[in-house]
Amino acid sequence: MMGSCQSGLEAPVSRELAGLIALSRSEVRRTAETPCIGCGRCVSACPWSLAPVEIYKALEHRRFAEAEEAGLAECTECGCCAYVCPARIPLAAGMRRGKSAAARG
Amino acid sequence: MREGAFFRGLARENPLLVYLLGLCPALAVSDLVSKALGLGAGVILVLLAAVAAARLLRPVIPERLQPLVWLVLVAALVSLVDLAMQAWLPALRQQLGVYLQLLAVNCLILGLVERLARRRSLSRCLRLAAGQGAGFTLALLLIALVREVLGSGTITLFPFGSFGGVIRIPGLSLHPARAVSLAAGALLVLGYLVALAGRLKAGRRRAEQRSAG
Amino acid sequence: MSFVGIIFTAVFVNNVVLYQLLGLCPLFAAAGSRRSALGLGLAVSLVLALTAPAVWALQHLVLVPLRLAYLQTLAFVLLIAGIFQLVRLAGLVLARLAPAAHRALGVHLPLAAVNCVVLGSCLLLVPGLSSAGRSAIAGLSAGAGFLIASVVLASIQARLRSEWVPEAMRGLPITLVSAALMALGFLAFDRVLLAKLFG
Amino acid sequence: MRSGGAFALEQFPAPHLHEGTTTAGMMFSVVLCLLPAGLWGVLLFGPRALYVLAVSVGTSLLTELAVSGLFLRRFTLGDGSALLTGLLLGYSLPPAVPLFIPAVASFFAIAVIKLTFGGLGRNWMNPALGARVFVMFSWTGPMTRWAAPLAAADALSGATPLGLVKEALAHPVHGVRGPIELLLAGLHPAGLKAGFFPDLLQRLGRLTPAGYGQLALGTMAGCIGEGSAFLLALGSVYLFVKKIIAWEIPAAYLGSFSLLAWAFGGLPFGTGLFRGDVAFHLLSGGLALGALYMAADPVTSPLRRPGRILFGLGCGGLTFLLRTWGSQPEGVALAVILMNMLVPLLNRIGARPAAEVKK
Repeated sequence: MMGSCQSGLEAPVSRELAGLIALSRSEVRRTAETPCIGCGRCVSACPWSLAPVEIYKALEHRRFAEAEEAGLAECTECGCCAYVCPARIPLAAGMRRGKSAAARG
Repeated sequence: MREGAFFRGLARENPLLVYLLGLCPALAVSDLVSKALGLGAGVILVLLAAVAAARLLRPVIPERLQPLVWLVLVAALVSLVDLAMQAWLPALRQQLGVYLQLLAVNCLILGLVERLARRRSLSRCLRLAAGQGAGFTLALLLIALVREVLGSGTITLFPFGSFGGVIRIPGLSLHPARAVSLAAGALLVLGYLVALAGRLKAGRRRAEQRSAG
Repeated sequence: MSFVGIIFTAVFVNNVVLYQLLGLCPLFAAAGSRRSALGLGLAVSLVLALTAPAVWALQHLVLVPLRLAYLQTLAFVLLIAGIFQLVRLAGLVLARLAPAAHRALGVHLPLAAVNCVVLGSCLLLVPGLSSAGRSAIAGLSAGAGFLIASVVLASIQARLRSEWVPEAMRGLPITLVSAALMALGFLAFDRVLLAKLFG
Repeated sequence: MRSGGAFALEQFPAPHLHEGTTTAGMMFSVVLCLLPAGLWGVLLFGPRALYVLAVSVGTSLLTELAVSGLFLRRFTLGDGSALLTGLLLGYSLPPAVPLFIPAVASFFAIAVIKLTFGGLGRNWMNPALGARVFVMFSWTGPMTRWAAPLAAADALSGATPLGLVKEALAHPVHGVRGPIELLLAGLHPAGLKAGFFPDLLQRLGRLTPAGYGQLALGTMAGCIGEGSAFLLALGSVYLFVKKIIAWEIPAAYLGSFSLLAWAFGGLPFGTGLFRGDVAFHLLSGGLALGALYMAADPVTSPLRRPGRILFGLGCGGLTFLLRTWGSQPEGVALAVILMNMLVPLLNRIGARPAAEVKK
C-alpha cells in the first residue's frame, strides 16, 4: 500500500529494501478521478480519525492554515483513505505534495 | 477617451451592480417595475438635491461636523420626497412603504454626497450624480423586469389615460413562477446579474490590457 | 401577540435578511469569516435592542401626540445616529475593560452601513408593537434573526472557499445565490405556522 | 515518465490497489433501488405518471448536458447524478401535475442548485428537494391537485392521507380517535377499476390491519414515487448493506420523528399524550423517500457520525413541526433543506480531537 513506484528496472536494490511487488495491469486498473461527494468513507477509514477530504480540499485551494488545523501534520500517508475513496481522489499523494507545498508556504 | 460623467455612472461605474451600493432597498422593492421606477426617481431627486446643497454648504460647515450634517440633509430631503409622493402618488408611496424612507441611510447616496461635495465644479458634480442615479435606476429596473415578468407574468407601469397600467404577458401570467417575486427570487436574480457584470467587467479589462499591452 | 410569538415572528417569519432583504451590505461584507459574522450579528442585536424601545418611545410619546408623524424619518435617523455614538463610546470603554469581548463585538460597531438594518427594522417593527418592552424584545429578536442568517451564510461561504466554484460565480455571486436558497428554506416559517403555534 | 530500459513502467502514486467502488457505481445502484417504487407508482397512476417521470428525468439530463458543457466545459452525464436527481424529483411530484412543472423543477434543480456551485459534490442543498420547494411555492394550485390511483374515471380524489389529517386538525371532527379512522372515513368510495391488479390490491389490503395496508402499498392519492413506503424501504436495504447510504441519518430522522409523533400525535385527536399513531405518519407522505434517499444524500449531509445524528434529529423535529402546525400537509422537503443549511456547521462538530488514535 505504501511502496513507492519505480519507473524502470534499473532502480538499485539496497539492503533495507523490504520487498518488491510487481502488479499486473488489471490489478492497477486506474479509473478517472471524479469530484468528491462527501461520502465520509475516508473519514471513517483514517486510523488517526482525521478528515482526509477536508485536508485535501484545503490543500487543493492552497489554504495551508486550514489544512494544518485539520491535521495535515498527523497524516502518515498510509493510503487507507485513497483506498476506499469512490471518487478515486489520490488523497495520500495529495497529502505528500501538500506537506511540501505547505512547508514552502 | 474620458466618457462624459453622466455615461460613466450608467455603465462602467454602474453603482448597483459594480459597487453593490444601496443594495438594501433595491431588492425588496424590485418585485414590481412601477415600484423600481418610483424608487429610482426618488434616488435621483434626492441625490441631485443633496449633492447640490452639500456642494454649496461645504465651505460653511466645519470638517468634523460634515458627516452629521450630510446625514440630516439627506434625511430631510428624503422626508420631503416622501411627503411629495404621499401627496401626488399615494398608491405608489403605499407600495414602496418603509423602503422609501430607508433612502435616508442609503449607502449610495451618503457615499456620493460625501465624495462629490469635495469636487470643484458644481455642474460636473450634478452630471456625475445624475449618472450614478440613472445607473442605479437602470440596474433596479433590470432586476424588477426579470422578477416581475417571471414572478407574476405582468409588467406594471403607471395608469395613463386609457392604458390601465398593467401589461399582461399572455402565456406566463396564467402560471407565473411566483417564487421569483419572493425574497428568494430577488437574491437569485441579483446573484446572477452580479456574476454577469463581473464577467463583463473582467472581459473589458482583459480587452483593455490586450489593447494597451 | 404573546412574547414568544413576537420572538418567533422577528427571528423566523419576518427574518430581517431573508424576508425583509435588509442589511445586505454589512452581511456580505462580514460573510468572509464566521468570527466576523458572529461579531456583526451580536453588534446588530445589541444596537437594535437599544434603538427599538427608544424609537418606539419617540414615536408614541412624542411624534404621534404632537402630530409630527411626518418628521418620522428625520427623527429616527437622528435618534439612531445618537444611539450609535453612545454605543461606540461604550465600545471604547469596553475595549479597556474587556478587550476580548470588544474584539468580538467592537470591530463592527462603527460600521455605518449597519444603520440600513437598524432603521429598517425600527420602521417595520415599531408600528405593530404596543410597549417599549415588547419593542426591545422585537429588536433583539430581529438582531438574533440577522445573527443566525449571518453565521449560517458565513459557514457556507467558508465551505465554498474550498470548492471549485465556477470562476464567474466566485465571491459575492455565489454568496447571493446561497442566501437565495436559504430564503427558499425560510419560506417554511409563514403566517399560518405562526398563527397555529402562537395564536 | 523517463524512458526506463527495456520497457517503461508507468508511475502512479501509492496506494496502488483500490476497493473498487466508484461514485457512478454508487449513483446507479441508488437509481436501481428506486426503480421498484417508481414502477409501482406508474402502475397505480397510469401513463400520466410515466410522462411526468420522463419529463423530469429528461430535462435534468438535458440541462446537465447543456449547462455543464457550455459553462463548465465538462461532460458529466456519466456520473449518474443528474439521472438520480431527475428521478427523485419526479417521484416527489403529484401524477396529475401539468408537464411544464417537472421541466422547470428539473432545470432549477440542476442549473441553479447544483451546477451554479460547480457541479456534483459542491452544492450544499439537495437539488431535488430545493426544486420541489421552489415549484411548490410557485405553483401551489397544480401541485396540490391529487389523482386517485386506479380510479375508475379519472376522478380527482379529495386529498392525500396527510391532507385529510391537516383538514381534521383545522376543524376537528368529533368522535374520530385517530388518523386511520379519518382515512377510512375519507377513503373515496369511487372504488377501483376492475381487473387483475386492483383485485390483487384489494386482497392484499384486507390482509393487513384496516387502512395500514393501503398506506404501506401506497394505494392512496399522493406523489408518484412516495406512495409505497414498503417498496422504498425494501430498496434501501441494499444501499445500507453496501454502505452507499449512511445508516445514522435515516435512523436518527425516523427515530426522532416517530418519538415526537407517538408523544404528541394524539393531542389534536384529543386522545392525550403518548397516543400518537406512529405507523400512519411513517407510512404516509414523503417521509420514506425523504428520510431514506433525500436526507441521506452524501453530498448534502454531514461527514461524521455525530454530525449525521444531529442532522437526522433536526430533520425529524422540523418535519413533525411542519406536518402538525405548518401550512402544507407535507413538511419533509422544507425540513431537510433547512437542515442542509446547517451542514457546514454540523461538520465542525466531532472534528478531530488532537491526535486521538482509533482503537
